[in-house]
Amino acid sequence: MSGDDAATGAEPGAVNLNHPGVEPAIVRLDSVTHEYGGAGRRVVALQDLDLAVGRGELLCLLGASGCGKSTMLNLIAGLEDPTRGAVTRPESGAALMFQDSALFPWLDVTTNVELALRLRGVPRRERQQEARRLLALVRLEDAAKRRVHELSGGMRQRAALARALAQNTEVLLMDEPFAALDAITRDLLHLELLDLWRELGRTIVFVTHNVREAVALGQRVLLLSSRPGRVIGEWHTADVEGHGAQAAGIAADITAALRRELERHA
Amino acid sequence: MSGDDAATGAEPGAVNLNHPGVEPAIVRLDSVTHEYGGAGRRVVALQDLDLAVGRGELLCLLGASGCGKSTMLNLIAGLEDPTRGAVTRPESGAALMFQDSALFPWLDVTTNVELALRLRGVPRRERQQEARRLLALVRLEDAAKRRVHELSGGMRQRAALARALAQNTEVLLMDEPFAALDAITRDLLHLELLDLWRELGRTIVFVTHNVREAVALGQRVLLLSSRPGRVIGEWHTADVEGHGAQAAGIAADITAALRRELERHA
Amino acid sequence: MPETTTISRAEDGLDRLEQTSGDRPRIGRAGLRILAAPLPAIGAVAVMVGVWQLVFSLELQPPSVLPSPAEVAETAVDLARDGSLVEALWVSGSRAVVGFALSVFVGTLLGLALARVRLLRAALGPLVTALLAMPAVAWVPAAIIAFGFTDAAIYSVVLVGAVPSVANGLVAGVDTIPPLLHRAGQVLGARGWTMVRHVLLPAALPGYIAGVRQAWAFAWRSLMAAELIASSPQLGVGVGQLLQQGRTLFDMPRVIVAMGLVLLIGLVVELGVFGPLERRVLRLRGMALR
Amino acid sequence: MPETTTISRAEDGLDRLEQTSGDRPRIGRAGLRILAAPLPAIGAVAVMVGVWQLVFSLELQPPSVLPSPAEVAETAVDLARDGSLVEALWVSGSRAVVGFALSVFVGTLLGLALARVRLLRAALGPLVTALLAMPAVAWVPAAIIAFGFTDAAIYSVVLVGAVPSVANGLVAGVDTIPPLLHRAGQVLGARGWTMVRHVLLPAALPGYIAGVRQAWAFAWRSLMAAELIASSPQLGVGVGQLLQQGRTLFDMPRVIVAMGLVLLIGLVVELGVFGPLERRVLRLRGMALR
Amino acid sequence: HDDAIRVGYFPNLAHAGAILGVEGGYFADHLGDVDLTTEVITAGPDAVTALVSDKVDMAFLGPAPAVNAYLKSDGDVTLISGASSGGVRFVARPELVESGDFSGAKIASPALGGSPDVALRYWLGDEGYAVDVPDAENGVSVVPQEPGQSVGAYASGAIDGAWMHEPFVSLLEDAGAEEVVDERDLWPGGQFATTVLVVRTSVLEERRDDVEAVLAGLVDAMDAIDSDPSGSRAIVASFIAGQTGLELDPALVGKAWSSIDFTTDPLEDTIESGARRAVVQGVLDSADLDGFVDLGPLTEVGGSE
Ligand SMILES: Nc1ncnc2c1ncn2[C@@H]1O[C@H](COP(=O)(O)OP(=O)(O)OP(=O)(O)O)[C@@H](O)[C@H]1O
Ligand SMILES: Nc1ncnc2c1ncn2[C@@H]1O[C@H](COP(=O)(O)OP(=O)(O)OP(=O)(O)O)[C@@H](O)[C@H]1O
Ligand SMILES: [Mg+2]
Ligand SMILES: [Mg+2]
Repeated sequence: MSGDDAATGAEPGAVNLNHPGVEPAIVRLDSVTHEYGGAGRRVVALQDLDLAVGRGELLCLLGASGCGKSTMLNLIAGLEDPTRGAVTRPESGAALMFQDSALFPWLDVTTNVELALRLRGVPRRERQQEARRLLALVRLEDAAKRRVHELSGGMRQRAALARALAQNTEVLLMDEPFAALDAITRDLLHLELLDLWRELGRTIVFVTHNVREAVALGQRVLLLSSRPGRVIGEWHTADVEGHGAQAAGIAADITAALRRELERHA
Repeated sequence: MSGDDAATGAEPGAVNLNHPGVEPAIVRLDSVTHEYGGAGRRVVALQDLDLAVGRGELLCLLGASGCGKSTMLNLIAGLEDPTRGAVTRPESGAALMFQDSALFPWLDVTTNVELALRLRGVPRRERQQEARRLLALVRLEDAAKRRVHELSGGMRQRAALARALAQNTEVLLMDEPFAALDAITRDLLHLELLDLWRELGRTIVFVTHNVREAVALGQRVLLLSSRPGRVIGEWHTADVEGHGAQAAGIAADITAALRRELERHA
Repeated sequence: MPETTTISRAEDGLDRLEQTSGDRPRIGRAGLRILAAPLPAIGAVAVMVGVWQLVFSLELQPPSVLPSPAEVAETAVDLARDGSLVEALWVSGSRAVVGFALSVFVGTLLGLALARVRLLRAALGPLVTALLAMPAVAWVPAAIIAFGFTDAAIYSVVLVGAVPSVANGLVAGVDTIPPLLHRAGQVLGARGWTMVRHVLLPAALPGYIAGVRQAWAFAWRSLMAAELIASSPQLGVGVGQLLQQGRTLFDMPRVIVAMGLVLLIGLVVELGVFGPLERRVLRLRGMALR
Repeated sequence: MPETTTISRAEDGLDRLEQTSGDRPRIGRAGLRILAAPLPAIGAVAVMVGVWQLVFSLELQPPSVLPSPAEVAETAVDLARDGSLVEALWVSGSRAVVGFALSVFVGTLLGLALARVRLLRAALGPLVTALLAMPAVAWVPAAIIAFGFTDAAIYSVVLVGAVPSVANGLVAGVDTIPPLLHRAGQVLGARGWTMVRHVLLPAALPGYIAGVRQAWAFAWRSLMAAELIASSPQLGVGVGQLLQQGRTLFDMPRVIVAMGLVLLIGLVVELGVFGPLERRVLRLRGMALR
Repeated sequence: HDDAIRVGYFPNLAHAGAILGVEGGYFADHLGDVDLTTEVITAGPDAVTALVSDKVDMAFLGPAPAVNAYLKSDGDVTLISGASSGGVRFVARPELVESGDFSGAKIASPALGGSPDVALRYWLGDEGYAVDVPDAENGVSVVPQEPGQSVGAYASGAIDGAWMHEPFVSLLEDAGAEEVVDERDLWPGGQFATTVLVVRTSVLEERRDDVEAVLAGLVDAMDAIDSDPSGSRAIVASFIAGQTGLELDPALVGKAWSSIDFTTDPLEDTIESGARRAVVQGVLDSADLDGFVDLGPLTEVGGSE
């Protein structure tokens, strides 16, 4: 495992449970293998992957394009069952913000969010107000009545974020949620997300390609390898917040590990 | 215009034609206004926008989410006609890489690329080889026979890039082409893109949210305001390549301008 | 040389109304648009009548075989005067609406069951499609045996003709839902009926409308056959009988009037219901804007 | 407590075959799957025959009105022995295939024209939908007048019954194409026919197949009516005549045999053509994997 | 004249003369060099359509469609011969036959405005029933429908009787119905037209020889039926079987056959009185049949009269 030297923790997968400050695992993958496609064209997306996410943890996932990050979130959300191995899912389900916004095109922005509230069981009267609050949070008040096809790419992503937040589940899975946003809006939403995490104690798994974002946001950063997808590096970044230089160092570390991983395949 | 002080050039819009090293405009927008929607719910996406893109230029566009960048590319590509004003389009059309990959789901990766070659008039025998070359360029050889729904988000984006490159038009419009890619792959593709630009002398309009990417890639960077969308800042970055500190300075400038612009709306 | 396009929407004339109204509804002009919608269709009918008059004038066929538009119009006026036209429209129209509504209800339930239950789909799906091809007259003996000469017999023939079509349309609509939307529903906690109500039905709507439109045709065709079960005063004289009488009495003007009624009802339903419904659904989703 | 799911695909029994085969074709088992496909449908038919036998045994109706499955089977065997069963299948089957193929060709051209030319759509679109509802018998006089007692008369009735359905299906398919794909085609330089060939037709395929499936039913139903135009040894006795003869003499076993033939052909076409075609198209696009 | 002569007829017992004329070669014998083209038609309206739109030259059909063709085409067709008579009866449930009271009953006829329908309504009116006034004390409903359907409708109780031609009345009797009236008994001389031969008037004028040849063949066919009833019956039954794939029960064929008279006598008085009744019942606009019948050619070839 070429990335291991960059990792600061012990063996990947089981670590976090011994890590102080992290509560018992709410999500577990035990030697999970996931394959797509049939005999002729099988793709092994994940292989013998172990992972435990502690209750209340903010975990960032990094990895080359196509390494299996979205597959992992799908498994946790219960959208796929693993080919082999066991997945422990949070009882109350998990909110998943898809990589493609996956908004419902027959609803407008507000009703998309309201539907999530409704399916969660929020009474009709409160829905409207809560939807308005969430849309304000993602800076979409002005587009509240627009249909999905009338939104720009970034607006769509923010609407999807509002919808995911509306679900209010214990676990929030986010698949490159800020990829289509400008730097400033992204910073604003980082702060909102951290507020949410701190105040409501949610567990968040955050997939991103932005190494600096991962280091800045996450308590822990995992690096996945591709073909087969497994954890090849782990960094604990909870304590580096605010320490610019240290954060930059870890980011450089991670980038180097990622480069090695990609070169292995070149 | 609060962003103007950050611009290094003269009045936005007409500037580049006087700029040494940039050939006469191949794309022009003359006081273009573009509105979406009807009476009740009109959205002014662009207003009185002037823009000229020189032949052979690599222009980067930055702007807050929803400010009208994609709309601008659509206008240049001829997918929309402006509500008011005139658009001068390149005679041979423009290749557009959409923000959503927009691959054809009934074709696999290779045939998606081959279709672009075919519609360009490349003879059958050469298509296969050329498609293979392009897929190697974007590091997708392994997924050549996969269908669109079997690709990860980043793979889809790279396939779309290969297809756009297959068009081989004089002008290449790219809408956040690398947003779903990891840092290393992105760097690799930056280099490929620059090679292409230098060797084949293509004109490229590149939309991104990554300020550093814009500064590193572009000869010129434009910042758009939102509501109404118009050019509020312009930076000439052709000469800063390789000068890390200077580039960082410009990036900070741009970020500050973008922040001011967003604060104006808050 | 680069080409320059200058377009000003302010210059749009009325003739561009259709083209731009797709995604740009204009207040005040909406009413005008509704009134204008049937105009092209009416024009097409007018052209057809013109051709018919021309063929008539060429005397390729004796007038008893191919009557003139004027003669047919006269017959229509006669039938209108003695009330049989209105009766036929009312009798068949009300039956069609009731039978179709029932079919949509039953067919939707059946379609949902087929779309959701894999075993049911494997067992009954092919049968339902095969039933689609069963001519309505084949059900007539069974309908009479079961219900005698009653409206129930007629409705049963209409149902068995239209239900498979509705069900098939819904299944096709559900099958072509982008899986991502289904997954989004799952993640939001939609299960069973909430999934159907909030995700599957709305997502399948465009395909469903296409199916329901064809189902209307199946219902109407089956009704025309069912009305021939018997012509009795209790059952009333519908368009189907008008057509049949015309055929029996070799009364070509009457046959053409009956065909005209079928077309008329079809046009009204299309221009008044399915067309606007479909346009609305598609426009709200940003489709069919070309 | 979090719930734990442990699933091992290695344990999948044959009973999970259907469920997983959607997106995971397995070499070697593919043949098995094709053979197994009609089993649930056959099971459903068997259940229906069982219910029928039960109703018969209850003697709710005299045997002349509701014959037993055994009696119908006997009639079928008799008809098979004297060759009329095979003849009916062949005569109607070949006519249906030819008429349907013609309808698909003409209907596709018409549908493309309607989908692409806005004025044509406005003028003829509603008419085409209205025509869909015209019962096949209404065209019989016109067909005789134009073609006499010939195959041409029969085919013309079939065409006029099925063409609007194909056209409508294609228009619905084109209407629901995501605009982004159309734009992608535009950017790639697809214009006119290349746009149709490389973008619109493939993109509209799922909706088109749904339309064509219904069109087959329309074609078949129209054929059943058209076959009554004339019977002659030259033209052969088709399923439509078989059904009509059964009805004429109230020979219920014969009626039921004819209905069985219609169902049989429908099942074969669905299980052999439309079903696999649709599954293939949807699977390759990653749809309908639920 | 080297154009073929086109003749249309139905595959049923009442058309035995036409069937035998074709199958026994009688038409062809008399036509000599002129070819014979036959069209086997299954529905009366189609026969009229074909005749009037010049898709056949001559057709055997019932008197009501024949009159219709004449009236609607302004005399484009001419009746030149009869082909059969009788074979129409009224059968009903035994209880009704016994009580002789049909109030409230539902009686089937083969088609609205067809000869049996007209005869049924006339008879009911004559007997003092209120036709199609089901709520009246003495109301009777007439429900025109396809003949075959009435057998099932009777068996399942949807109708109480039917006024129809063979073989349907025999089938109804098999299902338990009893005869009320044989229509022959209602007509003077015990005969009334059930099948006639009509020709396009222009063909009669331009190709009189060919028309006469067909008529001569028909006369021969009628003679053959007279002289060899069982042989003719077999030929007709096997033709129907070959044409429709329908093997008729021989007993049924025998019973039906014996209730039909095969004659070239068109019985024009019965046609005219049927038309007059139809006018009274509002089915026809006019009963003006002047010039409809031309028995000249039939007389020429020595047909009955
Ligand atoms: N439905 C599918 N059928 C077949 N292969 C699939 C399917 N979905 C994903 N894959 C493959 O599985 C691998 C992992 O995909 P996944 O979407 O999890 O990657 P990812 O890490 O999210 O990548 P990205 O950063 O590009 O989004 C890829 O090789 C992809 O091609
Ligand atoms: N079809 C449409 N109908 C109505 N409004 C639209 C439509 N397309 C875009 N808009 C609106 O136009 C504005 C500009 O959209 P555009 O997609 O050009 O933004 P963008 O700069 O590309 O944003 P992003 O960075 O989020 O992709 C937005 O306010 C958007 O909501
Ligand atoms: Mg992904
Ligand atoms: Mg955009």
